[in-house]
Amino acid sequence: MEALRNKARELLAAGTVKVVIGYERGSAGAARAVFVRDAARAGSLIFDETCRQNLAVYLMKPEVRRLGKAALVAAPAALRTVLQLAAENQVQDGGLLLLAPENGGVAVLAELSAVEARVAAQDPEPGREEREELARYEAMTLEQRRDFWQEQFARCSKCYACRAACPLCYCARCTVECNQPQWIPVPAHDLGNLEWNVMRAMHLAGRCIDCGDCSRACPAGIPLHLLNRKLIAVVRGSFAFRAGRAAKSDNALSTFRPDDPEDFIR
Amino acid sequence: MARIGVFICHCGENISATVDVARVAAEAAKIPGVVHSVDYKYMCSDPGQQLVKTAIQEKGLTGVVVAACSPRMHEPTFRRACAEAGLNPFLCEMANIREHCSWVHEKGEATTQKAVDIVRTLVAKVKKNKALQPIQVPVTKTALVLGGGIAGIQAALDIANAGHKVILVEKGPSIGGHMSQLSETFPTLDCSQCILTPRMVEVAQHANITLHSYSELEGLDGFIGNFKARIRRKARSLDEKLCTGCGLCTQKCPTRKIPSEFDAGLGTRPAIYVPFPQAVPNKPVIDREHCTYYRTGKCRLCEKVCPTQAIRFDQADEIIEADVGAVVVATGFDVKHADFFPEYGYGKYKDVIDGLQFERLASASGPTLGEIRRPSDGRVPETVAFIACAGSRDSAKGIEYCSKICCMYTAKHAMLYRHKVHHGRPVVFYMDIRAGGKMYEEFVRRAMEEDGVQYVRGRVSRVYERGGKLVVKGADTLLGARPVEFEADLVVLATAGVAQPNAEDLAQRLHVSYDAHRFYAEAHPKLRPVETNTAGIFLAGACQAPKDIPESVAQASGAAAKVGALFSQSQLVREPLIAVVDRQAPPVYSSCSGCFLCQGACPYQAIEREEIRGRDGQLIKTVAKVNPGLCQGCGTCVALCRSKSIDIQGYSHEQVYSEVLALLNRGERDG
Amino acid sequence: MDNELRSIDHEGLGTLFSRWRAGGRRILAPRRENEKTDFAEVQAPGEACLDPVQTAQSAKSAVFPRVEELFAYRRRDGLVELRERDLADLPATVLFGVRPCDAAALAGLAAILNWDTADRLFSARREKLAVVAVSCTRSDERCFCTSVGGGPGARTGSDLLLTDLGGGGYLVETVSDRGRALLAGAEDLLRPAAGREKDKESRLARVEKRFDPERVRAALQSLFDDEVFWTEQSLRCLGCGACAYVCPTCACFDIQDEDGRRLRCWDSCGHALFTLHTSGHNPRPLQSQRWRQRLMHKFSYMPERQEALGCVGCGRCSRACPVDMDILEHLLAVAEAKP
Amino acid sequence: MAEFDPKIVAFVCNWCTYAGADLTGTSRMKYSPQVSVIRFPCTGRIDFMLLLKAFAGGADGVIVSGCHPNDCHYSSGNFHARRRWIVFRGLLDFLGIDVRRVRFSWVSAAEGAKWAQLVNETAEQVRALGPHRSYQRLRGLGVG
Repeated sequence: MEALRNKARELLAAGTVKVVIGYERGSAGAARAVFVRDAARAGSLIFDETCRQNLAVYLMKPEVRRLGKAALVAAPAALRTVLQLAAENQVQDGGLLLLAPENGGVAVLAELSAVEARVAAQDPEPGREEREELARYEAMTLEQRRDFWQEQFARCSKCYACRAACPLCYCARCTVECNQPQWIPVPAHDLGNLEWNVMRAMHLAGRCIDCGDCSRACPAGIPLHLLNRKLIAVVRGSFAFRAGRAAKSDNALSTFRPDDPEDFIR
Repeated sequence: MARIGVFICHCGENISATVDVARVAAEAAKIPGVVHSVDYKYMCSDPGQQLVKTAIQEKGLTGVVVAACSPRMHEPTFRRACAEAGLNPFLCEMANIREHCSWVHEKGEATTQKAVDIVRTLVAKVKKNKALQPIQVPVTKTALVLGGGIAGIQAALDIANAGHKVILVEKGPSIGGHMSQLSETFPTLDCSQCILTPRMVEVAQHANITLHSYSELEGLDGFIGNFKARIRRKARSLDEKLCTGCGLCTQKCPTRKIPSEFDAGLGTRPAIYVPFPQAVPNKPVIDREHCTYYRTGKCRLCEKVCPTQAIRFDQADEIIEADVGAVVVATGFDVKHADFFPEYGYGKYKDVIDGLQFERLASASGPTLGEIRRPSDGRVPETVAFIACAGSRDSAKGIEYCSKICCMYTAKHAMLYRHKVHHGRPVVFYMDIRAGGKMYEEFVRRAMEEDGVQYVRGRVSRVYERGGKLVVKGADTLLGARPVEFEADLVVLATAGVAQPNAEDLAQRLHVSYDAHRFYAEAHPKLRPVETNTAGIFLAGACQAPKDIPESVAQASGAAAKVGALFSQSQLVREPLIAVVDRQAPPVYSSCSGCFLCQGACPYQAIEREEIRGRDGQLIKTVAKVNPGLCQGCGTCVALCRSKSIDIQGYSHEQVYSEVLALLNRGERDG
Repeated sequence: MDNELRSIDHEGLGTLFSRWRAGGRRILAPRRENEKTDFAEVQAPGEACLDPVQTAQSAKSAVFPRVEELFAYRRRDGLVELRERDLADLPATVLFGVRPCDAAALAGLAAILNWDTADRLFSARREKLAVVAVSCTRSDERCFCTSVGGGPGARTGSDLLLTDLGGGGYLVETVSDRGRALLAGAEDLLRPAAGREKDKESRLARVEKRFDPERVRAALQSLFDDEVFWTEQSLRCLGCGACAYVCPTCACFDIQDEDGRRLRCWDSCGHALFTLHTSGHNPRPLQSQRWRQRLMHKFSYMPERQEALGCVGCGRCSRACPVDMDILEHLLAVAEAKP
Repeated sequence: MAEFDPKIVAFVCNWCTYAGADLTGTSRMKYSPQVSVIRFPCTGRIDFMLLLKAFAGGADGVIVSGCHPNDCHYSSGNFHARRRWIVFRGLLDFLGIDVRRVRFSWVSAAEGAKWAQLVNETAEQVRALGPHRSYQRLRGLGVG
């Protein structure tokens, strides 16, 4: 933690970056984002298991962008996010620094190639609980899954916290905001909620880097990350593609292989 | 408020026999926005079309739905009729109630109901149609031809003779390509040079053709009708204007032992050289890699002997830019050689050569002046083994395809050998004989029957030396795979034809796609064989796949015809059914976030990046932009775009969305 | 009004529930479902879960549903036919187990929805709603009801106010006629509160008063144009609508037409789309401006226009916020700001 | 379950399947009238949202059909579509929506008979599955 604070001080003092986006201790013991612009304030930075938010989400926020070149305290998910954002032309190489805390110290990643190397080294595979969690739902009958999700979506109030918390939901205009035609019904009724959630999952297919912030943000406690995980599995299984691994990469759905599986097409 | 006219056709009885057309018309009249609905026996007849025109004028229709046959049949007819009546043709839609309804269902309520559904669907669509104007793209009437082989030459001449300017770029010092290396050509056995050189000269002298030999394409930007080509003219170390091609320099050059590319390594050439006597242009080039002066800083003999002081040792490469409207890629092929066939002793034994080398041996202008003498000791070979399919059709070698020309030139080689060495014994080892083509089969038969060439069906397993002879081990599969051993003085491998070494690199400069074997990909394997997926770039000759001369020439003329068609107007006019990226007034500018996933999906490289800048020149955002010259309107980008920032004219979000809702009887209720 | 203190034991409460239901009332109470506790219909007190300091969602949907049909219409031979929403089908409801802050929030909602003209649907639902609040014996660091005129045992907005006597049932305060009606014929279940039972205060949670809303109101007015302040305050905010949707007093809505029905749906001033004009112009393009609007509306505009606060200090927004925008912290910042 | 007439929407590309369906007509082959076609330039153009709209609108089944691989008029639109459907099917199934109601097929301009067969099979399948109530019930629910 000290290493992180010192690095932040150093970068700010030297003017290498204008802001360090990191975590501080928030209310009720929670960790939360902080935007340190003054070396003297770097002392408030923390990094521990309570620091779960994917801070990369702030890279897309205009007010934050205006602060100037940033250093981002990056947990593994944030690193993958940055690579995916780069692949989608949302961040430029050298445009920001990544501070990756590692056993007591902190690694400073300036080039995306370095980020790629680190992500490759971490190569986060879904953990056992994660795989079992997904398997549990896959093992249900069709009706059970239908009832489960209908019950879940019935609690959705379309507050769009899932969208706001997702660093890859950066569209200048979201499909739900299109009203000619009105693709997604605005009301938070069962159909509107289903369509919103289907669209959200589809639009993240091949892009989601599995940080889980959608579920953490949902005030109704809907396990949205399951939808993304399911599609991550499909995309990986069918196209051997994983998002957030390379700074220059096509999207799984903007490319194809002539021999993609088509057993379902007759 | 929409004013839609609906016109139901009986198509004689083709529709009215199973569909209650009167009821369809009545139901259609009830659809909000429909102000006119009639049925008629033959809508496509003149009086039928007149009904539409009159209604447009008298009822002031804003949209027309003709419920009749398939749009693939009569959409143009009725769109024309609408245009004649002053209604934008793209405000006319066809409801297919014949092929998709009356012909495929029994007479009855369900069938009539379906017809009504179809009409309602198309009414809903047409309400959302927009008046569209055809797209016009200016065309620069100059063609760029890449490659000066027979395909490039043919394309250049055809285009030039059609009255258009041509820039012909050849990477070597002379045009002529592989054909200029050949001795005789099948199936007529006329001398290759004799039929080729006149064409080469014609190119050199043609008023419409600018030839850049010893040059390569550096880059290509732009799009159909409006390309910008950057061409690197490599330094010949020579002022071509002053050089008279007298040849003194090449005679005096002290460095003479350089293997000649033209003679496929069987002959030699000096460091300053003209690849072959009939070269076009007939101007030497200094091979800086071997030239003594460039290596040691001394010599400059050529400079001293040159009567016109044309030598320029300090000459540098020159990049020239050219505006062109179309590109013909005719960069040809390469033959597999080097150590690709260790089992056949190639590169180990001097007397194992490839087909191209045999061509040089057989050529009157070749290193042996046309006498068949083997490389090792110059003896005339008594026995020659020809091995077909050397590499081709051999997945083990990574080449599954058939190189197509080998069967024919192997027969030719065997024949030429017999004609030159009467007592010689040619044996051809083959897998199958592919002699499809005019006079081809006859030609092969002649080799077997008249010239007594022995054909043995079977793959050769290996070739090794034994007492000055090359032992060819194989099997005769026609004789129950009986092992065959044949002692040859010379072995000729019909090696596979492959793509040029730099094929990918060029493809990327051109933004054209290529197949697994790096041959350039045609836009459609059957229907668009000379086009690439990049509009305005065409293919000719063996850069697309192995081809013989007549095929290459035919494709070259085909490509030339495509170019001619493109150049026949000063404006390229295209249907406006293309994708468009959302643009809005400030402060939004565009709903596009510039993720450019669409760019990856576009099969036509039609999506460009546009930087939107404020008055102060400050970059506001970079967004996608569809190039109307390149977009073919498939709409893949439209379905991919998350923010719905791309839409496609003619099949817009609003159109298809309303269709779905209307079909399911849930269209907007307030008309 | 008669304010005598009585008590009821759990059994009695159960009987009361069945009588209410027998009388055609549906009962909404906090129910626990996978980690979250929210209002849902219950049959018996046992199904209700009063353990958490607060439910995740507020109870406002009882009078102001997430989506509601205002009226229906259809086209018939060129004319539009309207069908008013039938108010008779609105259920009589007992809202059981809300906290005093939520009870007070109903007044805040009314202040907005019935401001100039009474909102037909809201009023009808409110008419048919009886509020049985349960005062707070516990609170957490998010609670600040006492700073905004409420308290753990406050009676405003309740018809009945219960206070947990710790195992031995509840202390019952009858606050309104509607409350009295709820107890009509229930004398057999109630008995006068005796001795220590009367001492309600000692059972209540302690919620310290943190700021003076008037001070906040005044400060906000001078801070309106302080861009730096608002940008600082809202850098962390992601602009989702979670805070507004869990808030018991947020009443912003959007009007949608769907299948010939005019619907009123919850909306949030935190969403960029909320103020987007057709022209593309957005008077509040930045999240900082939208966060400012949230505080201004609750603590400046409402006091000025509706003479009511737009906040009851329930702290739900702070609990629901994915990025820890703790409203109390921000209000203190406002109160202490030196413009 | 009583016989019912399913509503089936077919999303087809203009160049192969639409033409194939035309051929079915010109060859006068008969098939179930419960299917209506919506024409697209290419399967690559078909937005997955449209399939949802079809279901929301009351469709009991959906057909999506275009050119066979390598026959796409635009060379790769159908390949992109194929990937989209692989993902979309995975999601529908995970959400408990019966993917047997969505039939994907390649029908070329020459396969008039295949089109007729595709429509009949799909109609049969959907008839066997019955009306898509579980989905249609969603509409308008949760409205106070």
